[in-house]
Amino acid sequence: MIDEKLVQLLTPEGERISHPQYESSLSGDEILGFYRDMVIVRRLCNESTSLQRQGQLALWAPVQGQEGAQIGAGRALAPMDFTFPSYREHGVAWCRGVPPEDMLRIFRAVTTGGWDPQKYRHSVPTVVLGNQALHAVGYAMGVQRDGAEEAVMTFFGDGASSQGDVLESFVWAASFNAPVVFFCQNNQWGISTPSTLQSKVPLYRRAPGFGFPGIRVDGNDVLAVYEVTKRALDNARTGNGPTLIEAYTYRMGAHTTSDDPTRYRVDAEVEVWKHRDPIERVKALLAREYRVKGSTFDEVTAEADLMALKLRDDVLAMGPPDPISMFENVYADVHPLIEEGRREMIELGISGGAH
Amino acid sequence: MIDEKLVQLLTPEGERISHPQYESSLSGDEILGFYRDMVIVRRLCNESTSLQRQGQLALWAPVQGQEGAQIGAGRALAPMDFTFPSYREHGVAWCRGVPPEDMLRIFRAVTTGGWDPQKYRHSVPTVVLGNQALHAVGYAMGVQRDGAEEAVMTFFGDGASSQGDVLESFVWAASFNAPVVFFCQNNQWGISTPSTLQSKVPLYRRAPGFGFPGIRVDGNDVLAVYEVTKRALDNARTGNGPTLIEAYTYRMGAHTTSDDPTRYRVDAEVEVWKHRDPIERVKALLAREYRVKGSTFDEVTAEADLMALKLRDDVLAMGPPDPISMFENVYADVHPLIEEGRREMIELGISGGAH
Amino acid sequence: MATTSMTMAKALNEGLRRALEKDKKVLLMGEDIGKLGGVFRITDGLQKDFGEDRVIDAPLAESAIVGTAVGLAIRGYRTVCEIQFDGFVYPAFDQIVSQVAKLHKRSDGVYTMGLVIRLPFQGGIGAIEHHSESPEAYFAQTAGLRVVSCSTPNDAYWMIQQAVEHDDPIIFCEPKSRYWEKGEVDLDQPPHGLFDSVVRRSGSDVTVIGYGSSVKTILRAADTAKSEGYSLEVIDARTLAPLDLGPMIASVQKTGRLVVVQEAPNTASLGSELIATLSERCFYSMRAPGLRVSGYHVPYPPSRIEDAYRPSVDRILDAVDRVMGYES
Amino acid sequence: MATTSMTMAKALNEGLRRALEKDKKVLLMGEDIGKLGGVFRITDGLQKDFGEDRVIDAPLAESAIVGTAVGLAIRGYRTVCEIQFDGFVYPAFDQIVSQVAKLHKRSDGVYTMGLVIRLPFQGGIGAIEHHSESPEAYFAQTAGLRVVSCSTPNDAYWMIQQAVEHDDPIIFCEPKSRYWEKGEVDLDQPPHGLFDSVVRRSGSDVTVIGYGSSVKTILRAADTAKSEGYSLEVIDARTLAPLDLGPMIASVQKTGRLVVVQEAPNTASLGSELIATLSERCFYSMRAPGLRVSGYHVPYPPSRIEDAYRPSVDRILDAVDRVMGYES
Ligand SMILES: Cc1ncc(C[n+]2csc(CCOP(=O)(O)OP(=O)(O)O)c2C)c(N)n1
Ligand SMILES: Cc1ncc(C[n+]2csc(CCOP(=O)(O)OP(=O)(O)O)c2C)c(N)n1
Ligand SMILES: [Mg+2]
Ligand SMILES: [Mg+2]
Repeated sequence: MIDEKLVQLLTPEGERISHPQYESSLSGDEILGFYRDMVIVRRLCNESTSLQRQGQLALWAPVQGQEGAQIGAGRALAPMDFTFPSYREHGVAWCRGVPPEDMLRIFRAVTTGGWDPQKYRHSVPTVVLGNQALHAVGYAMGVQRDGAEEAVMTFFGDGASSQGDVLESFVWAASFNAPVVFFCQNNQWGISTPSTLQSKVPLYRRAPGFGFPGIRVDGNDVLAVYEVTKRALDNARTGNGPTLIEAYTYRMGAHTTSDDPTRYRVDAEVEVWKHRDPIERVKALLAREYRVKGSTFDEVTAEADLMALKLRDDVLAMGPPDPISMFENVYADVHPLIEEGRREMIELGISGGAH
Repeated sequence: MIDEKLVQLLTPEGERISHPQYESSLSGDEILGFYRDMVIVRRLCNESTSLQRQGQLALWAPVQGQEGAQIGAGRALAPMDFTFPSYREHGVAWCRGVPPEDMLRIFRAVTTGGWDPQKYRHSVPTVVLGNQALHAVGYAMGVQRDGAEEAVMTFFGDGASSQGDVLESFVWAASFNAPVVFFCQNNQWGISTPSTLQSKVPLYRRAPGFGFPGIRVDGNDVLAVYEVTKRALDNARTGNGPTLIEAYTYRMGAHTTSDDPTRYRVDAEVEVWKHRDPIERVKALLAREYRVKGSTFDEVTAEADLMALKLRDDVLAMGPPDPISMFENVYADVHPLIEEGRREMIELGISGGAH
Repeated sequence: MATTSMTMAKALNEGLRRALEKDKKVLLMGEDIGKLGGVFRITDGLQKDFGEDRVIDAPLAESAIVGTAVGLAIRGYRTVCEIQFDGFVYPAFDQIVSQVAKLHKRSDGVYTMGLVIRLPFQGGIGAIEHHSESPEAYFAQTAGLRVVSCSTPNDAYWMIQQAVEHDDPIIFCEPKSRYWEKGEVDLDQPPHGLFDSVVRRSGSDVTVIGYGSSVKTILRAADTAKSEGYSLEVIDARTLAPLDLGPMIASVQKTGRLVVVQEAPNTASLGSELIATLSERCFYSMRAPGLRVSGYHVPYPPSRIEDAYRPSVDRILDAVDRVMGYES
Repeated sequence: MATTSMTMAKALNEGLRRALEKDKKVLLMGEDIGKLGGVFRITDGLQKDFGEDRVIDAPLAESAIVGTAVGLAIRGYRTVCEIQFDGFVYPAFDQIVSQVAKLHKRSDGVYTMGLVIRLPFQGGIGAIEHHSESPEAYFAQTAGLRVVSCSTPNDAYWMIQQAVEHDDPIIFCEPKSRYWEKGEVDLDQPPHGLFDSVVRRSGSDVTVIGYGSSVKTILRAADTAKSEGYSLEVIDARTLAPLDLGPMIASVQKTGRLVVVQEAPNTASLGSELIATLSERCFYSMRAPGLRVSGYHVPYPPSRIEDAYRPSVDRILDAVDRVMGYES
């Protein structure tokens, strides 16, 4: 199942292994930082799942199991890089500085976006599978025209990899040698569809046929993901073109809180992947190699709990927007149908029209 | 420019060369048959070009230079195979038995189709780039469900290879192991767009990334095209899945009669390719190896001329259809708006309503 | 008449089951429709009973779902494509408009495009973006297609079967917010033809036309209107393309007043079409202009405020008041 | 007022040249727009003068043309996408409807989707299938987009510049059959705002509204009508979304009669929209129902018979006769 070409720097047991092309450049403090990120993101995910169960969110898309892939990729980014996520990149959003409560706005169904994409240099969520891959290539073409040393990264899943838009984005990235990194999280599933239906061969192998390199990395090994992504981003920034990274990982939870994975996959599979947990292996490494103490881990947990408490408060405080806000920012300029709608809504007494 | 992996069995000078995987299985008579096909198709093309210049056709899409690719592919088909062309596959249509005058109906602008696709097992022209590749895969999925030993082949160009539909068709063909052959004529140009903009690496290399073999053949070598296609079709029929064939060839004429290639390519390039003419090299082979006489070649030319004469007559006889025919076959069942339109047209005296 | 009570979701499931039983050439194809039974469970159990070759789990690409269904149609199969949500039909738009709608014509009638594209449409389920759209007018506009919408379990059960049997391509719009509502289903015979509009309630003052999820809202409005002294005639359009104008013309000639209800925004909508056409056909009867109660001209809003976007009983009654307010 | 005579094709070319000169962030992108200058030569010479980085030859994939233009917009560029022919816009439909139309909203106004999608539309040039379509209503329906159409070289020259400068995404419909007709272009100042409808000819009996290629046909019909004693007021809609209702309402209130001309089929079209809306706004003035003169409900026919499909002077006059025939 696992390709021998998988880049791995840390075994599931938390032991370092060497790789001919990549070695970890991270200090103990940095690794501890990644550990902290992953713990917080998992906590965020768990809190959101319970918020959803309690009726406080309309939906939640769990990221559990993919923290290694997302933190490794997210931390490899430079501040000026720009990222185009799909809907499950909570870990990447965290690295970009998006406040957790902003990530949850869309799931509380009070907005279709949630954060200022220019401020965090992290685009708004894209729900239509694959659309964002073309935006990333276009943005990267803009970076080229500006002569800037910036990279662009876009995220999509194994399922989305079948969409025409993703495949066309490969053609374009190659044609224009765009400074873009395609980060595909192969979490084995697209809702109930196994990734083996999307491709009989590992997904990273698609890239060479389009004229740029593809690489498969153990997505549950944050050290490896970090190094692989960093190099790919460097290549992009220095005019060496696009890379496709396939982060081989696993969606440990349901597709979303509306999903029922028991219908299509067996518990045993999930069990196997529990042993490959991205957080545990880093913890083992930190404990053994860097002598990080239990109390330090406890502090991280406490910090995550605090974040969760605040998140809960923030979410509960998010009331529904005034309905009249639906007319805002549809157009940049005045538009008669917007005015008409606004007027009607006020006349009907649905909104006071404060907006 | 030419990949070393290009399958070739006949040099541009008409000399046989050997290839580790493929050898020609054709008799002299069969080769003469291919020669005849190519001469007739070129004659058809020239006649159509002059018909267009004389205002008798609205448009013509020349096939000159691609006869080797199309006859090689077309003759490799078994009668029960089914083909999905784009708009330039006059040579394939010829092999499928489509009467030349039927090929010209669309160009005389009297229909959007032209022939009975079930009768010739050759689908109607597809103008929207790449759409037909998915039809081919779907049809092939039907063949699988019928348990039939038939293959499906679809044709598209180097330009169309960038379209999402073509790329999605690769995903699907691999997923379902569909009995389909993708025949890409890389004629170097998509109108004014060089094929190098569509891909920095040879197009056939896309296939392995999707999980099936790709192969590049000298598209101007009808012997090689025949063998390569035959094997790919055999693989499809026997459950061995799809193949992408890239026939490396050249569009010697304009994109269509509306095009002006002097704006974007130099004469010298066309000159180079004249030396690789698919017809000349077979003629040389026939003359030298099979001692085919000048009189035989003359007979073929005479036959082609005759065909052209008949074609001209047929085209000139094609009057515009009764306008009311636009209401036919829009729906299989009765439809009030069709009835309404028909009524209006008769009332306006635009049609007698004979249809 | 033996009827059984079931939800619309179940009725569609049973209808598809019967279609699969009746004709071996019928296939289902879509994302997650196998083991999962589709995200709405419309195909629940069908892959188990009819096999993976007939109930096909598709890779995630809508253009390919429709494009391969076209190829299957050419081979003689009848494929029911499930598009997971309305907002995900657009990647397939090219295949639908350029191929599905035109191949019967292009092949001079040789190809039969007997395929069905099932679209769970309209909002009202508290979903995130792209899951609540009303794209029906895009398809109604397109010559070569037919568009229908069911509003009751009985219609759902029969219309899906009628659609599968029909030789033209059909966009089958399912009001997802009504999937879980129960109704009586007559398993013996269809209540109406596939292309019939139906008067759901007779009245004399105003003709109110809707389809899909709006029908129930209109019926509730009619109840309230009654208590306010207005009698509404409620028509379920059912077939959006072609429109079944007969019952509508008869109704507007009687009432002289017309309101159309839809979740789609106004511009160039089914509502525009109905008003333009009925204003022409019933010119001398119209005592007030035809009015539309529609979604607003904005992207479908976040679902916490979707109720303010979707036509409500109040907004329908407001329109009724307005048409009643015209002097005649 | 210094005016120069030029074709619409040349006017668009000059307009784009000025847009490129004025703002370094303006880019052009499309298939064959470089050395070839586009199949209609609208971009002739522009790549030579502004370089391959600003006038970008695209690989052949429309979804990618629009999708990358979105990314470029996010980066602060203004891309004018050329879609080679109307019938090839559908592969980009998803990006247009789901992204171009919605990203300004989704980003809470942070992203500006200032891009233009140029569509050579309508028929009349004797082309093969997919080269003569009228898809404007698909876009007019879609909240978040704007749709305009030019009918004269002067409008073409100015409207393309106004569209490029505008911050909302604009579908720019060019009547390809008029590309080669000449007209006076005022190089100094625009005749109208981008979102203004214009009365091209005043009259008193019937208001006839059209856009793109139809405007000239309507003007010809007005000439003939005059000789038959009818006075037509001709309005060039110019902006299809939003509609500029002011001049239309004023006109219909004056004439009491309305005919809309379009090459698109009737169903849920701009014509339906205009009739539904103007019937409402001008209810008491309407002396006859609004009528549409449209393409038929069939795929665009082979061009040898396209004249029977497209609205002709005769068909317009027939509609005029019909609205004049109503008792009032
Ligand atoms: C075009 C489109 N089709 C269908 C969907 C519905 N859908 C949402 S998520 C999903 C599965 C995606 O799988 P994958 O790309 O592997 O991402 P993952 O959810 O595993 O992160 C599907 C089918 C969609 N969002 N967009
Ligand atoms: C979707 C789509 N976009 C654009 C066009 C216009 N067009 C027609 S042919 C062509 C070039 C195609 O090149 P290629 O695929 O290499 O085929 P060739 O013409 O060389 O045979 C283009 C851009 C089209 N037909 N369909
Ligand atoms: Mg996945
Ligand atoms: Mg080509």
